[in-house]
Amino acid sequence: MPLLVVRDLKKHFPIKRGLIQRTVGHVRAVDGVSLSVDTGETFGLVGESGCGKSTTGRSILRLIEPTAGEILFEGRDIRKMGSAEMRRMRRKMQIVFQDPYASLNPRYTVRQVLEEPMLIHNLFSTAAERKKRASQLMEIVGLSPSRLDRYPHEFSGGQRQRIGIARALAVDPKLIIADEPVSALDVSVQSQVLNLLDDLQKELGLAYVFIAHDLSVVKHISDRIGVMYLGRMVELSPADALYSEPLHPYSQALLSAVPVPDPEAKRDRIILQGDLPSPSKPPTGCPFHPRCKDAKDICKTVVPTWEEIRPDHFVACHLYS
Amino acid sequence: MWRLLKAYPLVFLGGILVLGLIFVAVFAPQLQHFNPNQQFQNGLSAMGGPLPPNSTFVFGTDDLGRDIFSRVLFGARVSLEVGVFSSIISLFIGTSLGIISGYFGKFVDTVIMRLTDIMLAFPLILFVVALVASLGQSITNLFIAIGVLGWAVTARVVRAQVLSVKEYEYVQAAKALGASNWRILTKIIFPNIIPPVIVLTTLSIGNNMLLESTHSYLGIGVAPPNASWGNMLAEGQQVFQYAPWLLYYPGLALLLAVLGFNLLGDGLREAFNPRRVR
Amino acid sequence: GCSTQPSATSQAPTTPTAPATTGAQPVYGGTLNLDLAGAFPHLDPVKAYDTTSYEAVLQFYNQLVTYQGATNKIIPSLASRYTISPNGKVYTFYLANAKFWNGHPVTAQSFITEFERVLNPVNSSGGQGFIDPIIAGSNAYYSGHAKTISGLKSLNGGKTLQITLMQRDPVFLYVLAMPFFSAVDPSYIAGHSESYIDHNPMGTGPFYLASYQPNQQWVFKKNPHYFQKGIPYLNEIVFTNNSSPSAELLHYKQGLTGLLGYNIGGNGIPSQDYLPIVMSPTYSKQVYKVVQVATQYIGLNNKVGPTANVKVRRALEYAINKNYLVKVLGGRALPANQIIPPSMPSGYEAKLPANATYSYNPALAKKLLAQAGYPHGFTTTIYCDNSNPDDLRITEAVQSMLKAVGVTANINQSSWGTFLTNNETGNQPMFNLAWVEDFPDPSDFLNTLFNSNQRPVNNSTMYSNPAVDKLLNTAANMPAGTARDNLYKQAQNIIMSQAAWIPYAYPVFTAAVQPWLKGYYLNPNQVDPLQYVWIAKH
Amino acid sequence: MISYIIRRLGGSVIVLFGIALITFILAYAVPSDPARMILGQHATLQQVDALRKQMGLDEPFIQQFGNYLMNIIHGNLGFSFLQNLPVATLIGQRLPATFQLALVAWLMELIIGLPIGVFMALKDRKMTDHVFNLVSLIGISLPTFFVGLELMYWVAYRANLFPVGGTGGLSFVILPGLTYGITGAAYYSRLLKSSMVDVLNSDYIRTARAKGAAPLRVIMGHAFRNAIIPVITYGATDIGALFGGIVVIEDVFGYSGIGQMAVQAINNLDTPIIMGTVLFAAVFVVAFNFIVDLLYGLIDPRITY
Amino acid sequence: MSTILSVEHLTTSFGTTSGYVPAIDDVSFHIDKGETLGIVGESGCGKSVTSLSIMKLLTANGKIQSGSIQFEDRDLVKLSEADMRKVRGNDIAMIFQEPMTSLNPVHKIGKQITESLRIHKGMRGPAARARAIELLNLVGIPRAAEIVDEYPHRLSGGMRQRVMIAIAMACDPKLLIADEPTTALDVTIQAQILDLMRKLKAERQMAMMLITHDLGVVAEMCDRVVVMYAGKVVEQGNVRDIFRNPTHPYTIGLLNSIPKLDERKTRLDSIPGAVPSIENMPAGCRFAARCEHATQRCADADPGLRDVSGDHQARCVLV
Ligand SMILES: Nc1ncnc2c1ncn2[C@@H]1O[C@H](COP(=O)(O)OP(=O)(O)OP(=O)(O)O)[C@@H](O)[C@H]1O
Ligand SMILES: Nc1ncnc2c1ncn2[C@@H]1O[C@H](COP(=O)(O)OP(=O)(O)OP(=O)(O)O)[C@@H](O)[C@H]1O
Ligand SMILES: [Mg+2]
Ligand SMILES: [Mg+2]
Repeated sequence: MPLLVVRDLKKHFPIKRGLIQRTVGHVRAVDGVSLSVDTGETFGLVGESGCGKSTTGRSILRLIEPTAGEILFEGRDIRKMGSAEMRRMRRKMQIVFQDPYASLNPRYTVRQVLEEPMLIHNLFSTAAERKKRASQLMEIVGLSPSRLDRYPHEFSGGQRQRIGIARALAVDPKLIIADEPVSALDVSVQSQVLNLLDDLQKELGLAYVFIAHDLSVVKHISDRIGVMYLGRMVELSPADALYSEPLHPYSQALLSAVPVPDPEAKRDRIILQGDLPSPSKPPTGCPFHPRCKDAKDICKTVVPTWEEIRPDHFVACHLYS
Repeated sequence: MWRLLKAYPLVFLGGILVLGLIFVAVFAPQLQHFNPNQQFQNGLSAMGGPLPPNSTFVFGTDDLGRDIFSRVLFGARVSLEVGVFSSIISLFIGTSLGIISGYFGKFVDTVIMRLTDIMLAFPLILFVVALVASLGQSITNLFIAIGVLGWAVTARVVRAQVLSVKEYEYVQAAKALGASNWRILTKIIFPNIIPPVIVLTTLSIGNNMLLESTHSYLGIGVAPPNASWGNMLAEGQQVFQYAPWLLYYPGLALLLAVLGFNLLGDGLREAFNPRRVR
Repeated sequence: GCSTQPSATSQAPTTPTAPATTGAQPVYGGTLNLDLAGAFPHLDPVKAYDTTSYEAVLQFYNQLVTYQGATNKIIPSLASRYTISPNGKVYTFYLANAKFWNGHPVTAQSFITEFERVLNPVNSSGGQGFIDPIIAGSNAYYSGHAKTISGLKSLNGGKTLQITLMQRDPVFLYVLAMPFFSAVDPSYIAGHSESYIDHNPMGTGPFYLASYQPNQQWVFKKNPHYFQKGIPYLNEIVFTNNSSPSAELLHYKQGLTGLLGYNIGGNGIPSQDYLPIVMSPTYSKQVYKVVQVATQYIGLNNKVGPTANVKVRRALEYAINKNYLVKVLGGRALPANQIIPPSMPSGYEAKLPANATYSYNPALAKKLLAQAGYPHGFTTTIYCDNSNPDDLRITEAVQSMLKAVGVTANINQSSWGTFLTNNETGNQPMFNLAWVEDFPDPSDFLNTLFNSNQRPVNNSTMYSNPAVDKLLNTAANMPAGTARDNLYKQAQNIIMSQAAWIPYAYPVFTAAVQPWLKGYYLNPNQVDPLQYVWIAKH
Repeated sequence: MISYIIRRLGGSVIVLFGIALITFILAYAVPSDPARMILGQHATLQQVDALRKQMGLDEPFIQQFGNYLMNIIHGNLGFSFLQNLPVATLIGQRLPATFQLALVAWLMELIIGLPIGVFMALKDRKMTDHVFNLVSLIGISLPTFFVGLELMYWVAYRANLFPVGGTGGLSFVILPGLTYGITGAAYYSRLLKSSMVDVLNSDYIRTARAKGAAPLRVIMGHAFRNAIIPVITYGATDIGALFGGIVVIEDVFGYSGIGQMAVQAINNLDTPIIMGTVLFAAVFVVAFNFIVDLLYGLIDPRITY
Repeated sequence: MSTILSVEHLTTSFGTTSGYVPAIDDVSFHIDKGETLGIVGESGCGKSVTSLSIMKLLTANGKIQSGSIQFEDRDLVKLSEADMRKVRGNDIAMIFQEPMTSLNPVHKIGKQITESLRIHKGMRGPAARARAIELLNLVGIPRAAEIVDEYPHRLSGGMRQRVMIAIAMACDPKLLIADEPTTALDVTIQAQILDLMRKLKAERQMAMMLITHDLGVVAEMCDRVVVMYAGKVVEQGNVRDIFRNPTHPYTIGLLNSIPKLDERKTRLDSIPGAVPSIENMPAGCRFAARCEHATQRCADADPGLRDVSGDHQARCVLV
């Protein structure tokens, strides 16, 4: 049984106007996303800015209340949990954020940051135990415990990101949702963090939902990858399969757009026309059809179904049905 | 801290002025030359006019023959009291409403924000006058009136701050860790609204001291015979053309005190400004 | 006499007697600019009952009789002469040949209409109480039982007005000199609404309202057909709204305005401007003064609280230093020792009996308080209003004197309206107030303020003494003269011995008049005589 | 746009209703008898009672408030006790004068405040900045009536540059306006300074400079319009304060506007006028905020309705 | 090929609480006509400071302390502010990293595009407008005639970056400095923009200085590369040489730490540690603390730029 199963997740943000805050429309930030993550597996989620990656991640944690769908964690639907139960459940699912500057409270020392989750969940009864655990966490993420009493601003971006990871680890989670954890970091530091995540997974058997817009990073770290476009999942496949044989035209364009750090590499780039449409008024039919070079008439009217074209390789595209 | 002082020497000045004010207010009985409310027969000229500064009455006397020096000392108490207490009242109301409005949002937010609209649309002076007129004139009523009416700005600032803090990723992180609403409010949101609220309060203390003087000028300030700088100024303005000392001493005192709070508030604003101090 | 000369810096104000004619020939023409504090509240004589309104109404309207110059003497005005029947009940007025500005003649009906308006409840006229129930049939008209006032008759084709009273009334001529009882044009009244009339006067007076910008400027122009030949001298008077005492003073100093008179403070020179004027060698020479027919006093509640005890009241009389209060007023008052002011033609006691005489003696006051059962004093409240900055200063001074004898008095200052509302409950323990005459007769003080039938509205100290009531009721209908005066003196002596009030000052009207403005005088009962002033060439 | 206006109007009606209710409660609580006030010290109790009945003062609170609201809806703000005219008429009479003064006062704030703000922004963190800062704080810290009296004495009387006080043409509003300007300008200059500093550090200013634009062009053409936006927000709320400030200034200078009338009404507790002016001022503020909101759209194209 | 810009020994410092600290130290490089020079390096290494120094657009607390910037026949360092204004936007144009904030929100697109034409060419009115539309077409904006009258907030990030390019192109500059022009954009949009820039450069024979931290972009766009580390140039040379034969350990580390699409590696190479802050720079080689080959020699003295081959240099003792 997979650790996490998400079925047909939807999150529509109401657009409110006026005196009585009447709802005049919806931003369909996530519009029917399904995925599953096994224990110890990394699931990568890619897509362009605004396509609903973060919303998906936060909805899974119920940091924002999903509009519809099922979220089964260890077989139980967390959307049906009461607040106390949910609070207990949070120990098992954690999140790491993109912005290493905004994700740590500037008023807390690193020690306070790391001990907060222990206090919330009453993990240890004595201060000494908490202290010990905090030092241990620092070592796990490769920082010196001697710097526990410093403030976040005294650390570099990569180090802050490590602290964020340590905080997530403090409650011994089974699943970590990493929302663009390396996007704000320089390449040399980025590789440090990626390696750390890799090591932790091996040691602790963690499962990741790894969100990023950088395909090469996602591919590097993930076992399976989901490609999102405008609130929907358009393709889902094992990492290598996606690279060697992308099915959806959007995935193809995305892959071809990645700059290759080799001056002599051969490039036959698919340059997409136009921009990402607004999720408050998505195109009819296949959301990608206005930018798709292979669009047919049916794409304009009928939403393509989600189908398993190859084993373990799903796609939502009329070209394959 | 030292860097701040170097960059903002005026904060220093503000701090000194405020400390001076507090000193005078606390030690007024020790510093006084005379009972501030006593009317001296020899405090009036033969014509019945106030006396200019002289060796007995170092700041002169007012039009009832009272010692202005002693009255200025005690006026510090009253002015400070009005400034501080009314600010505390509006601080309390404004912060509570601002937090409720910002954190819980929705319907409560709409109602509270409408209410602040109403308060902000009122010409404050007229409103305080009407309130004091109906409650009766007393120093308590005055600072209640000023305080009860002055919360709207605080509420707005606090609400805006709560709204922005609420969106910080570290708040999301705390939520993801399972922190309760209460914990988030007290441990994260509240510490974050303290700096702007301190700044606002400091500024509003000065402002309320000024308001008190304006209300005294309009005849609904601190009840006689107790001196406040405001009512001394108000009395002084009647005769300023021939007895300017009635205006200048309390006027200068008020100016320095309000300036002190403004400088301090300003300095604190800079000190708390995350853009400046990193 | 010389008494209308500006009184220099002398402390004792002089009582002027006759208009100044000081030799020089009046000059015609010119514009007089005056500052006006606020607006004229009313221009309709039925509604005007304050000095600012009087300032205008007396220029626009005339009455049957008026005061002569600076005196208390009544002389004919729109009535060229009058007779009074021997029983003192029937007054016959022979009207002068006068016209309203619109050319309509003044007739007996002009007055009958006005009396009816005063008595009409719709107008809420302050004049009602002065003729109801005095004129025969007045109450029937007021209460709607009669369509006409039986005591008023137009005789001789409207050239004669006959007024019949219910009883002899020695003060009735004074009443008729009040602006309430001016001649109005009946057809004009019939043709316009009350509020229109209140802002668009139609009278017989020396000046008419040529134009006004609401709240800003009122231009009075000379009435060339004024029934009294030879006046007015001025072509034009321009009143400009300026409520800032400081600005008023500076305007006067700049020579922009002709005088600081009634229209500004209601009391003459605004109190905050008075000292700057008298302390200046130049301007102090331009000050006119007259003792008002008025008394300022601290009212003591005779019914409730510690002051219900006559011993306490008598004790408090000794606690007040009236000379100091006069000093606080900058000398714009005389220290008072009794209810009737010395400026009253009759009723003032040169020497009060010993038990009605009090001098400043705080030690004695303390002793008496101890005897009365308050060795440590008591706590009470003094009420005062905010219409004049002096009120608060005086009250503060009284507060500090009371403190000196152990009585703690909190001040409750409020607006005039609130003060009156509190006052008429008869529950104020102490209050600072003044009574200003309606006309110069002791009945206007003693009967109005101490008769037990006037409780609690006018008699707000709740004073009640059957012996005094008897004296006052008897005197009310007696012919004027020594016998009547003596009854009032007796009544006052009893009241003072029981210390119902602490009278502390007789206020002095002051005016500052530019040296180039001639013909000015002060009448204690009236306002600036603008029809008599002229601008000397300078 | 239209729907925005309708929504705003709806909100304004709620605000005004709230204000009407609060003022009415206050006026109701004032311990003063209007009938006695109209009739004066010498009137009899009988007369007073008759008038109370006539004025409907013996009716229950809700009924009185209902009457009051109905009257307001019909444009009737009540009848002044002391001036014997409808409050609406009185306000109307004084409106032009007050409007003139308010306008000049506001312009004075801007004329003094904005250039100083720009100057301070350019000299950020220098010595001159401290000096200006101190001076502007002194401006903020002075009571309006104090400044007014001093200006009146020194500038009008001693130097004889302006009329001392009273009402009239433009020359009468300069000094009262200046008084307000001196005490209020600092808020504008400080606000403009800080928003200007932010704007000057922004990317698009760097873009403008990269095009070779001269400093004046950068400041006036690019920075000012962006920096002025928060200033305008303040300007809108300042109108409420402006009205309050004008109350005092009119009194100091004996200027016959609505503020002076309000002060006199306060001293006499002429409640219909107090309520009327409060309500009027509120309408004014609400309307002004409304205009400012629309103005935003002109200045800041990012705002749509 | 003739050199259009030649930066020699440029040192730029910023006033901080601990005095003036150099953000770039003794930087030298040159750009030839029609060539694209890439500048790469981690955040904070001084890429933007270098470009702003060339434009002389440093903030008030920054100043050029020494060195020269020879542009054609002029030394920009010695140029007066007024003369410098004639260069900016005219001879040298610049586009910035943040397309969302680099356009003035209150002015219409057209006005912003034509501003440099007004300033430098005195062009205004319909002529300027026509030129603005022409420029918008040039940068591939559809409906150009409508877009000129739009405000920036109505445009997407990619569109805005195109507008920024149009602004830069307005006066046909001889040198275009692009400071991370695509960092804030999505990959598909980045591909569009890079494509456009390559096309424009080819059409106009314009020299370009492309700042980026993305080695992929460098590989695709540049002729020559300057690698910066902590305010110093650590390696420079022909793009092929740099990628085929990286010499400085930093460059090598950088290249190895990027995950690559076409290879499946379980573990990335990474450079340990972090960049030193400009306030306390080590005396010797600034990379020594993170370098696996570092010896005492490295910590003692800066090795200086050494020739690897032809025009390939590296600042390392290993050379
Ligand atoms: N609280 C919210 N209210 C309304 N709309 C929202 C809210 N949060 C997100 N959205 C909208 O939902 C859509 C998806 O947002 P989301 O943050 O999930 O995208 P993303 O894929 O994470 O993008 P990025 O790469 O920029 O982080 C966007 O159009 C966004 O504007
Ligand atoms: N105005 C300034 N005041 C002080 N220091 C500055 C200033 N601007 C830049 N610096 C410092 O100069 C150094 C180089 O900054 P620069 O902006 O050139 O980096 P960069 O290579 O462009 O980095 P990024 O990739 O983040 O844009 C940094 O350490 C930075 O802190
Ligand atoms: Mg996101
Ligand atoms: Mg940069």
